[in-house]
Amino acid sequence: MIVSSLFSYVLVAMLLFSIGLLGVIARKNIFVIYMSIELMFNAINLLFVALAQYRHSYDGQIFAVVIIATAAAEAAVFLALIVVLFRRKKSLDADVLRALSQKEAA
Amino acid sequence: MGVLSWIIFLPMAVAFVLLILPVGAKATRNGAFGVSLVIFALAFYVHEHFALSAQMQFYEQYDWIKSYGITYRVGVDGFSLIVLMLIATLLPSAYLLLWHNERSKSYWISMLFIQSGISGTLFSLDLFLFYFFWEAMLLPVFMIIGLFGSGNRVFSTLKITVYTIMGSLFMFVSILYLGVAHYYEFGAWSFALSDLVRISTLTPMNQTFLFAGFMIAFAIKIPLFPFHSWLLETYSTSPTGGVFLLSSIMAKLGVYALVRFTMPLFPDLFVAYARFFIGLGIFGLIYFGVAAIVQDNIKKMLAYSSASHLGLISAGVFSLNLQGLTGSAFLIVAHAIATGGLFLLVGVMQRHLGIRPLSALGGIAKRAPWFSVYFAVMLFCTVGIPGTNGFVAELLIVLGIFHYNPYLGVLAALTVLVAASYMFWVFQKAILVQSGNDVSQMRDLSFHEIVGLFPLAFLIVAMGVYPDFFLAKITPTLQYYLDTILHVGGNA
Amino acid sequence: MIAFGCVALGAVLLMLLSAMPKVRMEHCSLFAFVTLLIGLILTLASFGELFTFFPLPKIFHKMVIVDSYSVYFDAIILSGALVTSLIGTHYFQAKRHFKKEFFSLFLFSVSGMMLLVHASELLSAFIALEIASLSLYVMIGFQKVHDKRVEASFQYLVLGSLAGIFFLLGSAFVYAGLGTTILGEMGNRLDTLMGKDVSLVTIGATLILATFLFKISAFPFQNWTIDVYDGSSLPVSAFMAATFKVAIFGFILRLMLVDFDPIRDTWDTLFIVVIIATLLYGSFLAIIQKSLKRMLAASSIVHTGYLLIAFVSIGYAGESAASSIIYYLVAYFLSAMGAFGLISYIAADEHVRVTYEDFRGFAHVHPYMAAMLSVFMLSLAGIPSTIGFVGKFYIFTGAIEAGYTFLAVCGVVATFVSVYYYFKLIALMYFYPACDSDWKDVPSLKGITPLTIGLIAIAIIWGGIGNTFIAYFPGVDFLIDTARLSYMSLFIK
Amino acid sequence: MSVVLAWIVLLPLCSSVLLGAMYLFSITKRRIAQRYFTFVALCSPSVVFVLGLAALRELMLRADALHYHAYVWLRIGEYRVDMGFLGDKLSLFMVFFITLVGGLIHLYATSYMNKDEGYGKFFAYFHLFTASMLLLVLAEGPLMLFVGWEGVGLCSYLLISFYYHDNANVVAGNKAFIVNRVGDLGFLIGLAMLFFYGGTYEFSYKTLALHIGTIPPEILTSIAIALFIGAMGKSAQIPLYVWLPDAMAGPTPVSALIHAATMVTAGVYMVARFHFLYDLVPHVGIFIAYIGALSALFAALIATKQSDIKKILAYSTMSQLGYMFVSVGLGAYDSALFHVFTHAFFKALLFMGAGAVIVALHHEQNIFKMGEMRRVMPLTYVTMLIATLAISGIPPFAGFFSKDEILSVAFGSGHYELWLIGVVTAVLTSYYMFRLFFLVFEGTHASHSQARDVGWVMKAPLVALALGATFAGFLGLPELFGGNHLIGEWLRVWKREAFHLSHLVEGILIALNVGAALAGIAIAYQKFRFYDKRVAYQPEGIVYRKFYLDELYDVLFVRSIRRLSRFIAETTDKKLVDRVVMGLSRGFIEAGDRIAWVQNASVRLYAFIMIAGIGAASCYLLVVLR
Repeated sequence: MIVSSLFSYVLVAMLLFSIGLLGVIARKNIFVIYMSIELMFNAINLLFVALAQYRHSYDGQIFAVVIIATAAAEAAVFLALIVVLFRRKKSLDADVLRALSQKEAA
Repeated sequence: MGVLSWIIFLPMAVAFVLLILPVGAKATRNGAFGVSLVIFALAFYVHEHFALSAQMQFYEQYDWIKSYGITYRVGVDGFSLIVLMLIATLLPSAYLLLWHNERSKSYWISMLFIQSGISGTLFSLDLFLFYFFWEAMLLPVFMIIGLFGSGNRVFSTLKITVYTIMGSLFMFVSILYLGVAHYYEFGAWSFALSDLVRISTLTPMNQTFLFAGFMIAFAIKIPLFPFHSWLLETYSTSPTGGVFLLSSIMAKLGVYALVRFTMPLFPDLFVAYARFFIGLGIFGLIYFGVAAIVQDNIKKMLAYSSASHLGLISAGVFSLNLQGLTGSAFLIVAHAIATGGLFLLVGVMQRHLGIRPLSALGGIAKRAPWFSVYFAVMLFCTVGIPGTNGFVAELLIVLGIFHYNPYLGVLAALTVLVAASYMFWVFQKAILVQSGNDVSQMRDLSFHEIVGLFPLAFLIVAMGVYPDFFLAKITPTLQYYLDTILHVGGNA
Repeated sequence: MIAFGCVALGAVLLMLLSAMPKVRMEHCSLFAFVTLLIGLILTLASFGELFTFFPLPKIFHKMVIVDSYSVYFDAIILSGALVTSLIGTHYFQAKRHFKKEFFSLFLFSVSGMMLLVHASELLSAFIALEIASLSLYVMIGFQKVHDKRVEASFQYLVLGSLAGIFFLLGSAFVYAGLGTTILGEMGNRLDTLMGKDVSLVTIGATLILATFLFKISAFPFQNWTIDVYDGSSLPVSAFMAATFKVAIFGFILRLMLVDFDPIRDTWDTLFIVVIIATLLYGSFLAIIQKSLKRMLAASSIVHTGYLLIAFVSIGYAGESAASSIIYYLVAYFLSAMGAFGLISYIAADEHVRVTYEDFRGFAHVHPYMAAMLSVFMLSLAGIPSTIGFVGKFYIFTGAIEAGYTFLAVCGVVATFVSVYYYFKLIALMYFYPACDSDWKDVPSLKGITPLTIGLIAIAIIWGGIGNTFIAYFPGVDFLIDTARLSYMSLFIK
Repeated sequence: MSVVLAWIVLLPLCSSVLLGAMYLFSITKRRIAQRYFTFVALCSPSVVFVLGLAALRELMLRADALHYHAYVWLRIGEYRVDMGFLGDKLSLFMVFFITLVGGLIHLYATSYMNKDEGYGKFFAYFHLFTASMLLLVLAEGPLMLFVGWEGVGLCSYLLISFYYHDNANVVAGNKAFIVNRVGDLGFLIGLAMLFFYGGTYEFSYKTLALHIGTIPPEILTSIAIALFIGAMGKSAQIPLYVWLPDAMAGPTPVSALIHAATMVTAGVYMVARFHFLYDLVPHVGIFIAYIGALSALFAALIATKQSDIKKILAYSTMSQLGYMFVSVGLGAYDSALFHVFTHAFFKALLFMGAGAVIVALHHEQNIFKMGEMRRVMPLTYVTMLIATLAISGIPPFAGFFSKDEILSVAFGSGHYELWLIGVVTAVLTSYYMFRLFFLVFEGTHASHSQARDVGWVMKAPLVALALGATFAGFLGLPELFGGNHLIGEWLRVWKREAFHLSHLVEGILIALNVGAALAGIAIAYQKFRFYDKRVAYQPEGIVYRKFYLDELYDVLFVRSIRRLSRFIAETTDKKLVDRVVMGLSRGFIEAGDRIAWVQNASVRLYAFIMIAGIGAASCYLLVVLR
């Protein structure tokens, strides 16, 4: 019973994670990329909590808490950068950021 | 600190001092010349106190990197002695000939560094140390060619650097492998030649690879047949001093290292591949010799010619008998002197006339008798006229290869034709014949240059007339190599 | 650990100080410098002896560890940071747009790196990583005036957090497999599990490994390197290239040697592929670059390849390989630091992109700088009489000792390719007549920065020549012996 | 006492160095008067001549040969080569006539080269040549002989291209040197084989002669042939003769000394020296004899059509050398050397006479532009007549005896075809020699009027040599005339199967020879005695073109090698070897450019690569861990 529930938790977490991955790769919008990263964070949180529950130890939950905290910190930086980028480029398209490509350098 | 360390580090130290002191090019040049004279004195001291035996003498050893058993150990035996004397004699003369050539301070500084590197390479008995000097020697050459060269010098400089470093890096891996093998066999780290030769655990496969690693490095430096393509650009673009060093010292050091390290480390392979390398050497002799015939750029012509002679030298090294080996040692000296002299003379000519193709020269003999006389002497040595040391050397090598295999010997005998076939045309075109070209700016040798070249000419004749005197100190060593290291009878 | 506390405290204090209007930037840099100096002194106090303990077990339980290993890395990191701040001084003064907070961020990331080498728990490692990285993200993007900076920052942020996520995923797997994330205990549990199916742990460990491969920019996680180094300001890229790598290796070595030792063999093939790909990619990209910064970035990928060669040979030649990694880290750190620092010193305000061509005939105008730059290039290329040569010697020896002669040969090939693009710079500097156009604004050799760079150059030569001439002066042997010592401290139970 | 041998070699060497130094000094610093050069130039040869006589006397007194060992030249393991000198009958005989003729030619040259700017240089080279020639004959071992051998080659190069400002001369010099080198190649190989198979540790004729038996016959054959190739080069035999005619570019004394009297006979000397070898391989001897005979005939044929006086003499030299080789090939070394001896006199005389004529006519060499020199220079006329008679083999002049001896040997040996060739050659010889003689000295007067006679310094040697050409033959008077082969007996240090022909046959032979010579003279007389020089001489035909052999050689060797060389330099090296190297590096850089597209700063691409990498790794691991 527990096992199966763990399995379902893991399944959900993995689904979320994969969605996040796809988002990072497939979506052009910077903001969406950011959101999919957050999504992955949360998927891992879910995973940790489920595992903690499964193992009856609190390490996993501590992990989750810490991850939430760090995610928040990252969010700050991320949002700040997004604002800056939007100011400069007037667009949220990730593909317009080409200043560093080899063609530019050459 | 023994005399060898002095020979190694004195030029370096002086170079640093001169580098820091705010002295001009002239002072630096005089300093360099003084140092070279001191080195000659030291070398002569070594030669005088050298006992007639095959053992390493003037041996020094200090720890360097203990954790890997790397030591600073140097020594001299008969073979390195003759090369030492050669270098010690050549450099002062060369400086005298470059006297007015190069008016830059860094030129002479690099010269000093090179001198240190050469001596280090010559004396080192620890492979790590050897590699250290072998590579470090390259940098000042790089500088000289790049800074003072002509034509497309940057390209050729990069080419030779990458090319040679490529070779030596393969050697580096081989060296490391040997060190590790020693560690696994004896449980202690060491890169000393005397220790590495005791390794017995290598499979033939590995040995072949390691041998190849060494051979590539040396083949590029010498250069042997397929690895020569850096030669032409470098020789034609680099300044007199640089090409002098490359042709008459670095290349010879390649052969020297071949004998010093490859022979004791891989005696079986050395014997096994002897036929192949003799063939390669003779092929190079003919190939480069023929290629030299139509060259219109005198430096390229000399480049080909020295490559061809080096082919003969390496063939002699592999002939596995005393005649061949002695001949090679002798030809190392003879050819270093002759080619060095020729390149220096060409440098003088280019100083007066600028860089010209052969077809734009001629009638120099009229304007510059001394020049022509010296040129003729060097040329005769290169061609191997009797009475010059070139003759003795080539005779010995031919005999040696003949003893190895009569048919190869017959091919090697072609050397009497090859050199003559291009050298005399050059002599005719460039020096003798009165062509329409204007060579009015040509001046005869100055006093410096006459004095500087005299020892070379003298040696050429003296070694040709009384070779035994010069061979006395090296034959025991070479005999030792053959009997003890290669286990082939000296007079096979 | 005290050193860490000192640096962290300094960072907080500096954050507060920088809010005050009358504190100027010079003060901030000075403060940062002093803090690092104190930290370094505190570290060196306990340098060179063999010990290990868990500080304040009541509070931290076993999340952090202090042993001679971590202290050794502390020393390297702190001196790296110190050198960075010294080298940076001129740059920061020249470029006005740096705010005071920059330095506190700098200290924060340093403290994060230190924490990383002290971490004895995946969680604390993650926290340390995030501290270091986050402050780096900001430092990179600090100079908003330029597109490149921001884009670099963004790129690094996205990819970095992705890497962080993989780290978390990996630790989740490990947690699932072993039920603990404490270093040491994981190893013990793993030992007990040997023979059973440990694929979960292996994959988790692989994911963690991937994160660190990302941070040290190994294939296939290398793409960001060139762009980010190119985008960020020179001292920052120097800091990343030299110091961060050290910290990362500090942790990953510990992880590999102590905990994932039993399952390390499963990675050998992967590593060989990764190494060869890294070397190739780095060489390919380095040889085509026109901008020096990008070239150095690409070459740093190649150097990662060398380091990984030693890393993979740990399994068979543990001690010498580990110490060779440490030594090479020092060697690379010095050379890269010197190169980046000198270029940052030379490059004036409008030089955002420094190309080879800018250095045409440089030597005839600024001989000393040219000499120093050549020394750094030679050391990076691993030419004898520089420390880079000795480093390569150790790496390749270790590889051959471990039986990876093939990898050593690959490394050699990469090396002589690298000779081309390093020597190209030297050739350009020396072999062309001086074109006096763009070197008007190069500052003369004054102040602390050139002095530091000069010292680095001397240190490089020294490390290459070793203690042959003057005995009893720390040379090659000293570094190696201490590295060995710190390595040993890992295995004190 | 035997140290005198060393001095014989050393003295000319020193004087040559001295002259060279003086010359350099005089052209660079301050000019030295010509008389000082003359002094040195004449002192040294005369002293050497005296020394040679002394050595000869010494040899007469004692039974065994003189032998002087100077020092160990080379010591390789057990092998040792000594710098030593051997004065036996053969070598001292050579020394005698070399120094004699050489001395006279020196004297002649002082006047011939008078006021030449290269006066000192000329004599420096001349003495160097003398030294090497003497070393060649006095050496006690083949190696030292080779040293002298190459030395004379070098000197001949230097002297042929003496007037180096003119390209043709230098080309001739190079040609001479390189063709000689081809011979030397053979010689060197021969030496190497001797060294290798000889099984002896030191390398002198004596020891070699002792060990020669141990060498297997087929090796001996190849050694003999290889050494003879060297002789071909030096002595201008087919096929290595091409250099000799061009060598006439040198000053006339050079042609007289080097290319007539001494150097070219070195080959004969060498074969005689190695008699212990050649006695064992008679079939090689036959081969040599045929080569000699063919060369003799061939050269004589060509000579009949030439117009350049010196070239004619050059070809005649070649054909006389052919005679000598016939005789050495048949094992009659003594008669060969006898001919060498006599030939030295009359050929040197011919050349010097020709030189005198050339000088008198302001360096005109075409015999069809000469004539009536009898009037201008009567003394030269007489001497030349003697020489011409001598070479044509008219008794009682020197050439008659030696040539006759060779022919009788050829007859006696049973190789009648050789003898026949010899006789035919004799006809041709007298024909072309008298053709030359008549055209130059008799006949109608050509365009030149301002011809003037030469000074006594030039004439004195002519007279001396004329005496030699007249009476030298009597040293080898055959039994037929109550003589007793003086030289032959004296030189007969080796076994030789004596061909004892009855006096009747011998008489018939002599009659035939003389008849042949007279026939030649008769033809020449009626064709050229009153030759009308106003119709310009346009020689045609294959003979005049020397059978197109020069052109053939040019195409075969010179051009093909230059083409090969160009091919190597341009194609193999640039397009093959270097292209591989540069291609690799260039390819590497291009690959880098291709790969660089990955580096396009797209976060999503990078992320994708990362994830792909991780995915691949995980899949791999899952496979492994199964």
